[in-house]
Amino acid sequence: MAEVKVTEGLLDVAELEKRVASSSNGAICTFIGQVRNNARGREVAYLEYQAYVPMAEKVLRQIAENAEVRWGCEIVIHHRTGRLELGEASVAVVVGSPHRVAAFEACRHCIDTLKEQVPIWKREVCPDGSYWIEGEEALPIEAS
Amino acid sequence: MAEVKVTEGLLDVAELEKRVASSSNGAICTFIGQVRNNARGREVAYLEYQAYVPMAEKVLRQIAENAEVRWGCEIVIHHRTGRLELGEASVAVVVGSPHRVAAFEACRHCIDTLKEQVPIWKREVCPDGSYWIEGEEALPIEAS
Amino acid sequence: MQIHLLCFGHLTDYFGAEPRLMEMPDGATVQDLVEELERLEPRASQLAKRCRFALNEEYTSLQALLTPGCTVAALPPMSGG
Amino acid sequence: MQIHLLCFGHLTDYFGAEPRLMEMPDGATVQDLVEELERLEPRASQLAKRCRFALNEEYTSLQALLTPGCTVAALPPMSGG
Repeated sequence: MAEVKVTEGLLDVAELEKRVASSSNGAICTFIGQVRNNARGREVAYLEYQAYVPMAEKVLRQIAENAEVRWGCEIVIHHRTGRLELGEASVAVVVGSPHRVAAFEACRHCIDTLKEQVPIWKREVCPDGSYWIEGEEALPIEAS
Repeated sequence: MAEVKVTEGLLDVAELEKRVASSSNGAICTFIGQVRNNARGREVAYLEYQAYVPMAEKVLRQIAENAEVRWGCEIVIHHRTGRLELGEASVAVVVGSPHRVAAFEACRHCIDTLKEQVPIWKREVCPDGSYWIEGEEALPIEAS
Repeated sequence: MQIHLLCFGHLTDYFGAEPRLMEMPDGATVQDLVEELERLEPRASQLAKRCRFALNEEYTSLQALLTPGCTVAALPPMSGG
Repeated sequence: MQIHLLCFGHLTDYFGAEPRLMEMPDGATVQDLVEELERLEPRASQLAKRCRFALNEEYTSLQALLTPGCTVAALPPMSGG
């Protein structure tokens, strides 16, 4: 049932919410990550997301399907790649469930696990240069 | 900053999400409650929500403003009244924050507190009659 | 004095959904109003135990004094969301 | 045998973002490939400590055996979301 996708296209969150809005789901919990104008005290101009697409979709599917079974819910996760401007959504995790606690817990579990396990990387492009973000670290980009 | 409303009109969640999508908010957490086709083992035809509107808006505002200060976020809460068909959204709690944990916690706190403290009541109209829902109880409607 | 009473949820089956004018003696409290309502409608005898009350749109205690023209609302367990 | 190497994040600064063919001896493990990469590029000396590795799109251990035509990906700490 889970639907996952890594895509260059814009995310249409309202459309994703409709996919889990069956009439037996009383609760929908959505998490949207979007591009901030600053990070680690540095001004950000835009982001570039890089993904190992086939593996990212495989891991996303495992995360979503495990959570669907564990919390009894329906899950859609879309993540963007490529260049993202300020304010654009980079990720949407949408969970529909008969019960609200399950919806919150599954949604939070999915986004937390995604950040740790899904092979996607962010490059922050700032006025003073650009930086690969790896976990909590920002590595300035070196000319190769 | 908090925006709250008790309204007869349909909820446009995507529009509400835009209101907290400032470019310093990296995280948006949304909870949508929608009308289920069953409750307590009983088939549901539609719902009627009744609100003590001025007090409901006052209490909603207190809940949202307190959460904004506690979690450092921006909050919009809209709740519908009147007749709601299956699958329609009854409530939307939308939280924008620089940080995801704050967004999740504030959103969950608001919906939990709303259910306890905001003077709104649900009447379930079922094929076999209609029932006032009061907390966990369903009271069959008596002719007066 | 006259006060306004508002009822919600299943109480509207007994007292109606419209605001209702009640005549109460000077110095009466929310508690006195509740007892009056329980007298009027035996099926509402659990009123004080089941409900919270609001005075002029703020949660109040049963000991609060009524004032001329005030609005008291009887609020059964809520079910918004 | 030949295997395919994929690099991500800051490693693309050293090894490029395109898949790269590597010649490895029969019986080589992921660990052997990592050591070869660390030799090729001293700035990548922390590779084994910093990265996880995938073999044919599944997380793998350093002890896993390479097979002809397999794809190994070097995955620095991730930052999706």
